[in-house]
Amino acid sequence: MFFGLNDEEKMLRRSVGDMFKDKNTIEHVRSFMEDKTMSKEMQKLLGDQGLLGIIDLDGSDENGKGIVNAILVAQEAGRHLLTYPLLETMVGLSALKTCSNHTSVVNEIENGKKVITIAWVNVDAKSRKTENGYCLDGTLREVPFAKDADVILANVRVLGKGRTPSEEETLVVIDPKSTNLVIRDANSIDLTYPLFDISLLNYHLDESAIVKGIGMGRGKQLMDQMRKLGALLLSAELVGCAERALYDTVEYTKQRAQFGKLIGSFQAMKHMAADMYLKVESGKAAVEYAAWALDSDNEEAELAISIAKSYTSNAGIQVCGDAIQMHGGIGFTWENEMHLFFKRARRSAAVLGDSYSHLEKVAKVAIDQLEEQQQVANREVKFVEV
Amino acid sequence: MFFGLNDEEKMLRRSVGDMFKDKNTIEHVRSFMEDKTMSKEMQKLLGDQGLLGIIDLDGSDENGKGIVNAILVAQEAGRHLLTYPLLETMVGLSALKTCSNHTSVVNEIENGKKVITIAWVNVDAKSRKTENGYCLDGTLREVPFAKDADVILANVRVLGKGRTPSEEETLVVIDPKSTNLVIRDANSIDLTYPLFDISLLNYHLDESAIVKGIGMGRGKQLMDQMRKLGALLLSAELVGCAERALYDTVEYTKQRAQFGKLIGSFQAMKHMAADMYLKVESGKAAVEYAAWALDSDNEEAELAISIAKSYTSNAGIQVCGDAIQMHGGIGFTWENEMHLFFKRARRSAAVLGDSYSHLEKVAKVAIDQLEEQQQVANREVKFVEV
Amino acid sequence: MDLSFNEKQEEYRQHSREWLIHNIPKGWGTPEFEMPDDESERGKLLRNWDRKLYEGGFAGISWPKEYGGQGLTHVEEIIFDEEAGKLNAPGGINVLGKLLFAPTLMLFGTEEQKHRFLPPLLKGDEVWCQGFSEPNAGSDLAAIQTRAELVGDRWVINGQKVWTSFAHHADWCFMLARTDNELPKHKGITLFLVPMNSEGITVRPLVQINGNRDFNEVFFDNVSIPQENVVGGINNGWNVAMGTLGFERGTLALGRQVRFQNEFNTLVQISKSLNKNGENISQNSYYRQQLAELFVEIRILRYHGLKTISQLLNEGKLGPEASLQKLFWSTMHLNMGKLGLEVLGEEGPYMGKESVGRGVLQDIDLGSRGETIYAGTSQIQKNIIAERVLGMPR
Amino acid sequence: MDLSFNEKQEEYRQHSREWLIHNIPKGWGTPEFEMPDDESERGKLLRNWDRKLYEGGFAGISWPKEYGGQGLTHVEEIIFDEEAGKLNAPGGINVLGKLLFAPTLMLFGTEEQKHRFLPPLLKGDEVWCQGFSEPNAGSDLAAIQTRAELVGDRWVINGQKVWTSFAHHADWCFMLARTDNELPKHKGITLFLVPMNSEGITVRPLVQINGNRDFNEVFFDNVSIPQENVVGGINNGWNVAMGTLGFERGTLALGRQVRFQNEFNTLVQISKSLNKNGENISQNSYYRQQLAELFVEIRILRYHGLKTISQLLNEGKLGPEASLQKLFWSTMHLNMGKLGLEVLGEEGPYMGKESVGRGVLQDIDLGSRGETIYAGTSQIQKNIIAERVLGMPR
Repeated sequence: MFFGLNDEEKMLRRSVGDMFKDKNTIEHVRSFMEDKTMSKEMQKLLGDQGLLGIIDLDGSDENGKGIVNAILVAQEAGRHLLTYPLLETMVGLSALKTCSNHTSVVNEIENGKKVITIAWVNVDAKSRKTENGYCLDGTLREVPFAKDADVILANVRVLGKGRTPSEEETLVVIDPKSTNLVIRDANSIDLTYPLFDISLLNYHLDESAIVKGIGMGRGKQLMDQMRKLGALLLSAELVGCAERALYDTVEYTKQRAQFGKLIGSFQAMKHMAADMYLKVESGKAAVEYAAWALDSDNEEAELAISIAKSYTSNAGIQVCGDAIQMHGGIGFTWENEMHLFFKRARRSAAVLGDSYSHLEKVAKVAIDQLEEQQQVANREVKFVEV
Repeated sequence: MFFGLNDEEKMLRRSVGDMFKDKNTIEHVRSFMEDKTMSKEMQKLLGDQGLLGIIDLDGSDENGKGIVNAILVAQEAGRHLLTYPLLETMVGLSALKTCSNHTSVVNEIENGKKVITIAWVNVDAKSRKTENGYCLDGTLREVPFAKDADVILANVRVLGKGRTPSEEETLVVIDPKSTNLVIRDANSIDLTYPLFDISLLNYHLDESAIVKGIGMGRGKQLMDQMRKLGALLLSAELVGCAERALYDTVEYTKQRAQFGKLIGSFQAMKHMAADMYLKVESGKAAVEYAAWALDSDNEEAELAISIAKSYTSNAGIQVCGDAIQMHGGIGFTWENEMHLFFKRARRSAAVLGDSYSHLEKVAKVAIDQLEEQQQVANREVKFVEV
Repeated sequence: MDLSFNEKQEEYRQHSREWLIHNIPKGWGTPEFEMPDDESERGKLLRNWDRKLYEGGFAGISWPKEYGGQGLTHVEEIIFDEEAGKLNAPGGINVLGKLLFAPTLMLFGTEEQKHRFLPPLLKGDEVWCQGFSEPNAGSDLAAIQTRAELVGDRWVINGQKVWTSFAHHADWCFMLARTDNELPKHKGITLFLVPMNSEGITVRPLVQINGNRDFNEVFFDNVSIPQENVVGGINNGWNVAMGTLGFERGTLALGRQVRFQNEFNTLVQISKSLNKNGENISQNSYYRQQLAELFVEIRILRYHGLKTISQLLNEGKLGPEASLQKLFWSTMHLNMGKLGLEVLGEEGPYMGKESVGRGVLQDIDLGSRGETIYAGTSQIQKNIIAERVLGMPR
Repeated sequence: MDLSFNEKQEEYRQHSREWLIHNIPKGWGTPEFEMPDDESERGKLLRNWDRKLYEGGFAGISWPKEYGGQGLTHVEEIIFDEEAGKLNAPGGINVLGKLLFAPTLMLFGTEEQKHRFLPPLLKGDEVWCQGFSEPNAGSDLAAIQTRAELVGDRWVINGQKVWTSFAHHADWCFMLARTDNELPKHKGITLFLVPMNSEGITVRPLVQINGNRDFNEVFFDNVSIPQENVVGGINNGWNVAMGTLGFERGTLALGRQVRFQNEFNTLVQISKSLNKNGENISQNSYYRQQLAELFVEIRILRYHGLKTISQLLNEGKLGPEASLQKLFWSTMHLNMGKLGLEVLGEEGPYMGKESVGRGVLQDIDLGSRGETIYAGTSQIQKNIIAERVLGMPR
C-alpha cells in the first residue's frame, strides 16, 4: 500500500513538465490562438519522447496499462495549456493498438509523423453497404484539432450490422483530407483546444478503415472505453490547469501590493487560496486513485473515474474562476492569462460527461445499488457482553 | 411608491421589541426550556397591548389587513425567541374572525384570557356523523404549545361532506382539555417553541365547533390561507432570529481578542458578517414586499410569500450557523445562546413548507408559466431607423 | 409601506413604453441584431440613441429643468429605466456621464460648471469617461500616482489611468490626480475635468475576457488644462470620489434587474429546449430548484432597488448600504453564468451563432467574472459593509 | 503508486474483523443501543472496551513492543481502524491518550517516561485528557495564561483550561502552562503531566449544543506536581504542542471516513423512505445530485487518508498539509448535516425515537457545528494552508 509517486513517475512528470514549460509557453499558446496552426515541432517532440503511445490496454508490465503515467502527462498538458490533441492521441492509439490491421498508422502516429484525433460525438453518421465498401453520411461533432489531423477515429453506425442502433456502432478511421467531408470550426469557448464539426457526404469507407470488426456492439464497447479513459485524462488536465492557475495566482498575490501591503497578506486572499488548494489536491487524489484503479483492473475503476471527472469539473471551474477574482482588474483582461485557464476548464468540464452526468453515475452506485452492497457486507455479527 | 416603514410602523416595532427585550429575555427562554410552562404574564401583556388580533383579513382601513404590522411583530418575536404561540394566535384569530359563531372565544383569545394554537398537519383525523354531532378520530401533528393551549384549530375531514377528501376538510375548534385526546411532546429540535402530536379517540365534535361551515372545500380554503399567512409570519420570525444572531455575533467579535487583536478585525470574520448582513437584509426585503402584496391584494402575493419563505429558510440557517462558527469554541456550548437561534431557525425553516417546496412553487411561475406571461407582455414593437 | 405607483406614474410608464416601442433602433435586442464591428460606427449608433432620448424628453428625467432635465422625480426615472430594460433598450454611450459624473457635479460643482456641462451631456453632445483607477491603485484608490501640477495658470497632468470605459468615444474625462504629495494619501487628491482631445492624451483599448473592448488605458503626457477645471476644490478629490462611488454602487438597480430577468427568461427558454437523460431540463428538479433560486434572487434585487430609490427620495443620498446591492447583483449574476453553463451541459463550449442560445449564456458567464471586480471588488464591498455598516474594527 | 494491500495485510484485516464481530459490546451500533445515562457507567463501559482492545492485541498496533504495542506498521493500524469503523465499534475512552499524547511522548519524551506511561495507557489503566485551550487562548493557543511555578522541587500550577474532553474520566492530563512570563509568548510554555486526582483540580462539564457532555472546563488551584513531570524540556512546550496538533489534524482519517460512509448509507436509506410531492426522494435528481456529491467527498476523504498514511510511512511525520484533511472532513460533515435536514424536509424538527431516522441526521447537523471549530477552526486551518503550504505572506 503506497499512495504516491515513485521516483520514475516523478521523473516522468518533471521531464514532461520541463518540456512543455520550454516549448509550450503562454506565448506559444497565444500565437496558436492567432494563427490556429498546430506546432510541428511539438508534434515531433512528443513523438521523439515516446509520450504518445504511453497507454497499452493489454499491458501488464510494471507500469500496468500505463494509465498512471498517462495522467501525469495529461496533468502537465493541462498545466501548460498544451495546444496539441495529446489526449486524443493517447486514447486513440490505445484503441487502434487493439486491432492488428492498423499497425502501420499506429507507428506513424506514435512517432509523431501523423496526427490523430477523435470525433467524440456522432450526431447521425451512418454508413450503408456499397459495391466496394461503405458509404458514410452524416455529422460528427466535438472533434478537437480536426483541421490539423491526419487521422480521425469515429464511431459510426453501419446499417444492418446489429440488432439495435448501438450494436451497429463501428469504430472507423476517417481521412480528414477527403473531399467528401467538410470541417467547420465549432467556435469553442476554449481557443487553446479548438473543436470542429465534420459533415460527411458520400464518404467512401473501405473495409481497411474498420477497427476491430464491424458492428455487433464492438464499436460501442471501444468507444465507451475510450470515453472513460478520455474522461480520466481530461480530469487530470483539469487538475493541472487548476493547479497552475492557483500557483500563478498565489505568486501574483506575493508581488501585488494595495493599501501598502502585499495582497497575499489579506485573509480573504489567503482563504480563497486555501480553498483552491483543497480543491486541487482533492481532485489530484481522485485522479490518481482512479488511474491506479484502472491500471489494476479494480472493480471500482468506473466509479472512480466518475468521481474524478465530476469533482475536477466543478473544482477546475471554481479554482480558475477564483484565480480571476484574486487577480482583480487585470484578471478579466484578455492580456492576462487567467481567462485561458478558465476557458480551458470550462470546455474540459463540459465534454466527455459533465458533472451532472458523472454524478448521476455515482448516484446509481451510491444510492440505487446501496442495498445490494450492504447485503454483501452484512455478515452475521455476534455480540457478547463487555 | 415608498418601500420602507412609516413612523407608526417604526413605533410599533420598537415598542414590541422593547417589551420582548424586557419580558422575554434569554433567561426567560431558558427557564421556559426547563419547566416547559408558558408565561401567563406574557399572555396577559400581549392581550393588553392588543397585538394578538392584529390581522383582519376583511380589513381595508389604512393598515390594510394588518399584515405589515403583523410581520413587524413576528420579526420581534423571532429576534427574542418568544416562547409563546404568537404566530398561531395571529393566524388563528384571523381565521376565527371570518365566522360569526366564534365571537366570544375570539374575544377571550384577543384579550389574552385563552391561548389558541393550530394543528398545522392533519395526519389522518376524520369525523363521522353521530346522533348529536360528530365523532372525531385520528392524529394531528405539528401543534405548537398544545400543552398550554385552551383552543386548538384543526382541519379535519368530515366524511361524506364533499366529493373528494379535500372537499371534506373542515376547520374546527378542538378543546385540548378533553379526555378523549392525548397530547404528546414531539421532541422538536427547538425547545423554545415546542411541537406536540395529538391523538383523538371518540372525540365529540359539536356543530358549534365548526368554523365557516362543514366541508365543501371551505376548510381546505381556510387552511390554505392560514398556511400562507403562517409561512409569511414565520419568514418574518426567521429574519428577526437571524438578525439578532448576526448583531449579537458582531458585538461578540468586538469584545473577543485573539492574537492580540479583536477578532472582529480579521477579514475572515468581516466577510462572514457581511454575507450574513446581505442575507438578513435580503430576507427582510422579501418579507416586507410579500406583506405589502398580501395587504394590497396584489396578484403576486402568493409568489412573494414563497419567495420570502424559501429565501429566509435558507438564509436563517446559514446566518445562525455562521454565528456559531464566529463564536468559536463557546459557540457550540449549551450555555451560549447561539444554538437557541440555530435550532429555532432549523424548525422555522422546516415547517409550513420547506425551501424545496416553496422553490417548487416559484418554479411553477418562473419556469412553467413563463410563456403565457411573455405572450401577455409582448405587444407589437415597431422599429424605426435611428 | 406602499409599493404601488399612483395613476400619474402609471401613465408615465405607459407613455415611456409607447415612446420606446416606436424609437428603439431597428432589430435591437433581437438575437439577429448585430452591433457594427467598427468601433466608431458603434459609438455613433449609441450616441444617436442618447440624442434621441434627449429629444424624446427621457434624458435627465429627475434632473432640474435648468440643467436641461425634466424636473421629475427618481420614481419616473426608475419607471422609464424599468420599461427600457423590459424592451432591452440600448444603454447609450454617456452612461458614466449621466450616472456618475452628473450627480457628482450636482453635489460638488459650481453653478457655472453645472450650467456649462450638464446640458450638453444630456443632449449627447459631450460624452464623458471616468479616470479613477490606475495600475497600482485599484481597490486602493487613494494610492493614485497621476500628478497634476499648477504651471502658470494651467494644470499639467502626467500619469496613467485604467478601466476607463468609453474613453475612445469620450469628449471629456472626469479624473483624479494627486495635487499634493506631502499630505496623507487621501488628502492630496483633486478631481479634474479634462477634454479628451487635449494634446498628450493616448487611449489604448483593453480587451476583456469576453472579447469586449469597452475599457481602455488612458495615458496623460503633460496634458495641460485650464486652472478652473476642478470640481469640489483642490485636495478635496477623495470626498468627491466617494460620492461618485456611492452612485456607482447603489443606483440603477431596477433597469439592471429587468435586464437580468430577461436573461433569466432566456435561460429558461434554453432549458426548455434541452434534455438530460431523456428528461426535459426545465422539468428536472435539480435544475428547477436552482432556476427558482435564481429567480428569487432576481426578484429580491428588485426589492433592494425599490428600497434604495425610496431611501434616495426620502434622504436625498445613499449610505454605505449601497455596497450591499453591488455585492448582491454581481454575485447573483456570477451564479447565473454558472447555472447557464450547467444547463448547457455538453453544449457549453459552443459559442457560435448556430449553437444553443447563440452564446448568450457563455457571455453572461464571462461578463459576470468582471462584475465582481469592477466598481469595487466583492471583497471591498464586504469590507465596507463590515466596517461602515456593522461597525467592525478596522 | 500501489494502493493494494498485500496478502498478509488482507489476512490481518480478516483477523481484525473476526475479532471485532465477536467482541463488540452487545447491541452496539444498532439504533436500539442506548448509552448509560450515568456518566461513570458510561466511562466504565468505554474503559472496558479499551481493556478489551488491549487484551485482543489491538491497542498500539503500530507502537514498538517495548512500550506494550504490537510492533506492526501504520498500515495494520488503519486496517483495524477501517474495520472497526465499518462495524461502528466504540471509540474507547483513551482516544486522546492514544492519538495525541502517546505519539507526542514518543517524539519528545525520555525513555523513562515512555516506559512509565505508555503501557498503562494502552492497557486502559490510565486514561489521558488534554489541557491546551483556555478561555482566552483558543485559536491563539500561545496566549495561554495558566502558570506553573517551581516551588522547591515541585511545580505549582494555577489557571483554567477548557474543551478538555473526557477530563471527568481521566487519570492524567497532559497540559500546557506558562513557565516564563519574560520570554515571547511562544517561548515561555512547558508541557506538564498532571495526575487528575491531584488536590486543587476541579472539573466542570461543558454541555454541547447536541446535549453531549464530552467536554469540560478544568480549574487548577495550586496544583502541585513533581519536578520531573515535564515533556520535551522547560520552555519548549510550543514545539511539543505543534507536534501534537499535527497528529490531531492528520491522522485517523480512515476510521472516521468509514463512519462517515455508514452515516451516508443511513442518509440514503432515510431518503428512500421519504417522498416529496409524490416522488421518492432518492429518485429526485435535486437530492440525487447532492447525495452523489457527498459520496464523492467521502470517497476523496479516503484517498486523502491513504495519502497521509503513505506519507507517514515514508517520511515518519506529517506536514502542515494535515490541515487540509481537517478542513476537508469537517466541512464535508457540515454539508452532510445540512443535506440530511434537507432530505428530512418537514420532518426536520422531530428528533424523538419515533421520528424518521430517530434523530440521527439532526445529531450529525448539530455535532458537525463543533467540528469546524475544535482542533483548530476552519479559519485557522486555512491560514495554515495559505501561510505554511502556499507561502503567502503573514
